[in-house]
Amino acid sequence: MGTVKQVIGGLDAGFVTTKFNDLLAWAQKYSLFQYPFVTACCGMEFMAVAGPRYDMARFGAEAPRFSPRQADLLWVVGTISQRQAPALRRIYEQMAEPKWVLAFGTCASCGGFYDNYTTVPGIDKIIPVDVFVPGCPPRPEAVFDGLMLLQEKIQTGKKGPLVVPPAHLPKLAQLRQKGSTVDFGTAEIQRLEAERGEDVKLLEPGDGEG
Amino acid sequence: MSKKIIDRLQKDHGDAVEETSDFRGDHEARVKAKSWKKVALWLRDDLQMDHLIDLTAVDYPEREPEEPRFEMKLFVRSTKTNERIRLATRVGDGEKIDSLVEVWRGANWAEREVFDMFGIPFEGHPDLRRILMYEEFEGFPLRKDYPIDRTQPLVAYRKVEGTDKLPPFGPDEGQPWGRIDWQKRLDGEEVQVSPSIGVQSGDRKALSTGPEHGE
Amino acid sequence: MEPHYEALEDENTLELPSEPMRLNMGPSHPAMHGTIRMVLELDGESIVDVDIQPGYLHRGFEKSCERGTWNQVFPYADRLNYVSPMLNNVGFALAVEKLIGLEIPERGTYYRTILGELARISDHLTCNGASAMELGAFTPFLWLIKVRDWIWDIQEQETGARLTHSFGRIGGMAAPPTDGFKESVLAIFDEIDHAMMESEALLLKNRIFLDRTQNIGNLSQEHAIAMGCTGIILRSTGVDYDVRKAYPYMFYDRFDFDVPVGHDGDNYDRFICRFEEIRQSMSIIRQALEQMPKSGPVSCDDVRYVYPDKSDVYNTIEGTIAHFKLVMEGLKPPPGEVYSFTEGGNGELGFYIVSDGSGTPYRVRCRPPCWYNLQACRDMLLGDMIADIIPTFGSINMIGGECDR
Amino acid sequence: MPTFKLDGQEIPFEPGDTIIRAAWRQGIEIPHYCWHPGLSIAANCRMCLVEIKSGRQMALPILEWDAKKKEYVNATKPKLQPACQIQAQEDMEVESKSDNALKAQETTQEFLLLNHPVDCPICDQAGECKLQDYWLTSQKKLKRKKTEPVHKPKGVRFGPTIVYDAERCIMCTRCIRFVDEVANDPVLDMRERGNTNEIVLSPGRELDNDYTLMTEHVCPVGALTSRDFRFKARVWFLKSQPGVCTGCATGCNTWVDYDPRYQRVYRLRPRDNEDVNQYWMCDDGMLTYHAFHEDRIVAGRVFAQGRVNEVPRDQALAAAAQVIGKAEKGKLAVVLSAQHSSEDNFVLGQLAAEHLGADRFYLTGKPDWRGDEILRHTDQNPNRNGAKAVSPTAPEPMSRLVSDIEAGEVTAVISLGPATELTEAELAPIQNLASQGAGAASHVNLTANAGPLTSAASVVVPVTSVAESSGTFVNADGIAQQFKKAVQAPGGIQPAWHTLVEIGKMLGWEIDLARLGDVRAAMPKALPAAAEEAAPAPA
Repeated sequence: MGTVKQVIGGLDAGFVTTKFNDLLAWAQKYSLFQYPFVTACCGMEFMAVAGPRYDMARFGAEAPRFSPRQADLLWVVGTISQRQAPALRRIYEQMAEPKWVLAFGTCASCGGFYDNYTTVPGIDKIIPVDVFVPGCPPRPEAVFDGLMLLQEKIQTGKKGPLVVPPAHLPKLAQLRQKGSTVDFGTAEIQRLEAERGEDVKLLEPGDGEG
Repeated sequence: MSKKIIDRLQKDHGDAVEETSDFRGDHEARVKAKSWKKVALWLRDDLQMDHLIDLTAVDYPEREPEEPRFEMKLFVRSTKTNERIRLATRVGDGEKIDSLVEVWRGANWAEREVFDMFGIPFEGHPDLRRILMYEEFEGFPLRKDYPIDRTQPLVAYRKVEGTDKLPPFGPDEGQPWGRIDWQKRLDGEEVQVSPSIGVQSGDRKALSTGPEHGE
Repeated sequence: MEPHYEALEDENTLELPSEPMRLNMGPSHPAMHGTIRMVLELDGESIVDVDIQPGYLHRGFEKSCERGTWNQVFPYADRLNYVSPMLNNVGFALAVEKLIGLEIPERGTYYRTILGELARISDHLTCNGASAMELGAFTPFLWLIKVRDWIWDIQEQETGARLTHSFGRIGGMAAPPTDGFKESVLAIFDEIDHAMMESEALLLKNRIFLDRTQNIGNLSQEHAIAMGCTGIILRSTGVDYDVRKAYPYMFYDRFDFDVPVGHDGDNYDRFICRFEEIRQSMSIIRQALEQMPKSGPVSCDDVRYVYPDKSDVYNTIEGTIAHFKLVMEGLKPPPGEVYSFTEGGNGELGFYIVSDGSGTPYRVRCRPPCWYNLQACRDMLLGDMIADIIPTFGSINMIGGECDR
Repeated sequence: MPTFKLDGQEIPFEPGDTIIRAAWRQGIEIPHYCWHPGLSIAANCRMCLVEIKSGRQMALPILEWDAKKKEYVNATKPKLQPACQIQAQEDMEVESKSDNALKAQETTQEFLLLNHPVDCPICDQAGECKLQDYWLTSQKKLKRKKTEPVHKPKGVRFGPTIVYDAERCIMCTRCIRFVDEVANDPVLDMRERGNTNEIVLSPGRELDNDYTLMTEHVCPVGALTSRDFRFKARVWFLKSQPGVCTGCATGCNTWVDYDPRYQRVYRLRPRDNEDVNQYWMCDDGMLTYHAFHEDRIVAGRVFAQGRVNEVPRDQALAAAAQVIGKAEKGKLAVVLSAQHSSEDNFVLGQLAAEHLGADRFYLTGKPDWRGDEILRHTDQNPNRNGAKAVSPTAPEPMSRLVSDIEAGEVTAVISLGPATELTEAELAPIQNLASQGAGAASHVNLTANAGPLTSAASVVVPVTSVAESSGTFVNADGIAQQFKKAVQAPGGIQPAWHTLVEIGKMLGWEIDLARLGDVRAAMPKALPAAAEEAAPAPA
């Protein structure tokens, strides 16, 4: 719960003090009411995300609201064509503050490989985006990464869009990555570099070359 | 697809048939554009070709001006005899062709799509509107000379920093030997499309020529 | 097509004659699956006329195909009917193989059949689950999605992707079956049966469900045929047209299976036909698993069209050249045009391809079953109530990617 | 014209033509490695073997495996003959696609690849390599040989420009024949035989003449690679535009190969033109593309307070306009350039004559260099004739300009291009003129590259290089040839003629030259450019 200022009488006594904004953010991030703007293939994965196995309810984001006025999280799930763009724009404008946008899948993020006359190259050309979830379609795990990034963003009030980092990327590379969303601190980086250093073997002159 | 139908067509409408072919067992008959609807009706009534499968077109811009540019394709089958046939005809740019909606109601959307994508107008179609693209869209996307990456946004794009494409993306996205630039090809400027097709100059092939930037 | 005023002429309607009202559903409506717009002409609650406007998910499939090489079409084909991607994969591969005249090994064909039927099952599960959910029955949706996820697990184990596999290749498949393939497939069949039985138990005795599906969204046989409907929509009206039976491709003539047909072409028939087809697909898969050779290649060995082994590519110059030519220029089918059609998730999925002999397709036309099925939706809706749009549209199983391409 | 039949198709030929040449004239390619239209016939690659049906049939006795008898039996097969060596005769019937011919091609191709290294990924020829093309058309099979290939020297330095890889070499001897017959410098030969033979240099010599890069160009495989191009770019990402070499007055036709993604030119290749350069170019010519990107002037320069300041293009334009506006009537010298296209020179001459009443025209260009009787012309400038043709009055030499300046008859100069014949010392007067600052009297120079004239200017305006604009050159023989724009100029730089129009507009002149077409239309009809289109020349 945000930054706990002071605990009076121990947690068993059951009340803590904190900043109001933190409390509000904490409440908001666990009760996201979503508007699923489902257009294309990613919708199938979206079903899986909402389905029993992956169960989005765990994140307090399961309740769909099909009226933009009641929703505060806009899932843009799938390709947005030039013809669809006005509708998306309209719906975004109808949502009430505070509102967040999650670009679900590559098409929503950048247009994907539909680089042609009819597809919008990424919804951030139309509306501001808070979290990009790459993948064609993204695995449910990636979607939850994105959801947690969003919650982190809501809590910390981070600025600017966040991107779910690829799973296979080595941790070191992730940390080094510009605009990395997780900060393990320099100590961690040094530790990993040390690890990396060990298994790198220097070629003796003459090695490998016949 | 069946040979019998081609033979009957030759017999009953020999004057209308321009050319028949059977490539890989697909029997096709190309008829004159003016007898397009007549043959279609005959197919439906005399041959019980009641099941409309598909109707589409192909663009051959290089045929002009000697030959009409577009080739319409009609796929029909009979629920009684299970026979199939592919009917074709050639339409020039801007020429009208009879609509088949009265023959098979299913042709309605198919013809709207052909009109939308190729700009072939249909005579006697109940409501000939764009169906896949929006009304504001100019040009016909599936024509060869419509550049694939020419967008016509309805909503003005936001200004986002650093989202424009950088090399190796951009004009050719690293497509080997580049994309076919139909506009240049039609202007007769393009020397070669890819090493596989095109003129042989001297000893080594020319690579495909690039876009002329303005001037 | 003249509007339908039957509701007004009816004597017994107690409603006062009222001004027809225009109502706009979609393009972003929970029941319109996000990509369809319906402009309704309403009289009270009954539908007088409806203008269905597709095209909100037009992604330029056909134009994009004219850009890359033949093998680069597969990812696009995957995303046509994204509920059963493997069927599109196989369909396109068969089309190009017909153009070239390629024969692929038996094992590959069986492999294609099994993966394709699995995709068909997941397609029907999704459709029925979703349409049940849209009628308020959320539980069947959860059950069916659960088993669909198990099917996806098998697809992932085989192809590496849950949904969009891009696993087909011209002249075969990307990889042979994994070791535990047969066992893992057979393992989930009982689960699927179980889930379907439970869902049926919940729905088929449920007054609400029956009232909202039986005799709702009727489609007459003549209309269905004239509209070019195929697949479930056509079969639900009593026409037994299934490409797998009518024009057997691959090895479908070696399997013993039935084609379920409906009686009066309403939502209920479509729902039942889907469940029955799932059972038929499972029996096909059982037979195919038995007949499938235990070993052998899944791709043919013509190096002009099929990628050579990596060991050849790395160790012999011929392999390297073959790989280079296939990747950089793409395989080059002979010039010509063919139309090849298979039974997709929603009906006859046809690919009409034109080749000019180069490494790039000259034209790839996909004959989308949804396109024609959705066209018939108007006939189903006229005269019904506005609330009937939800089950009717759901039972058509319109897939935007395939319909609008 | 007599004709013969090739695969059932009538092929016209001139008496003395070989089969392959007659077919090549018709754009029909019979597979070949060693034959080259510009070289003598070696007939040693055996790829172009064809079956000649007419005339006396020759048959070879062979042993054929009989599957039934399980033994070899005597049989005969027709004797195939090399299409590059057999002269076409009236009513000859040639089969290049008969079973026997195809079989022969397949076998030949398999033998050529027998010891070939797995180099495509690191080979610069990949993408335009005959071995790759003919594998697909003729062989279409994977390797049967399982043993280790023969290894031969790789990366042998043949000279300052060429590196030789013996393992990739198929011994077509094109390079040997080229240096012998065209370059007249027979330094290459081959030694050993069979799968160990390779190309070698004559003892104590190295491949260092004016046409070394051509050996790389005629090499049908990746055996010879040019040190200038190797490892720089992949050919399947390059595109070509027809160009004209700027190296000398011969005006060899070129392909300008550039990468559209980076808008950079990577090499020039000769473009066939029987009238000008047949199939060849000289090294210096092929390397002229470096000037498109190296020591370029991309920003303006203004000489003020005794030093040169870099300024944006528009400011440079303004400064130039100011100078030209201030120039005294009759004391303005207009220096045309033999390095620039006729269009640029024409517009400069026209505007100066019309709006400034200039009557002093001079012509500058690079000094003469060492020519030869193959291609290299002693005049280093591609467009001297063109510049002369479009100049309002016959242009004077630069030496005259110097004396005029010293005599005080010229107080302002507007010049085109960086090059001049004048030496450092002779340039001094112009230098002084410039150093008086962008004031009363001065020197405006429009140029794409840095050069002597540029350093002697008080205002330098950047213009496009040849690769970044279309134009016309008239070569020494008076043949006008057009070249096409290949790459986009950096920073909105415009061609010289367009820049001049902009300056003129700043001075409030009425000019109706908006596009290149207008300029060409306005150019004197006497100039063949208006009529003739250079690209691409029929082989």
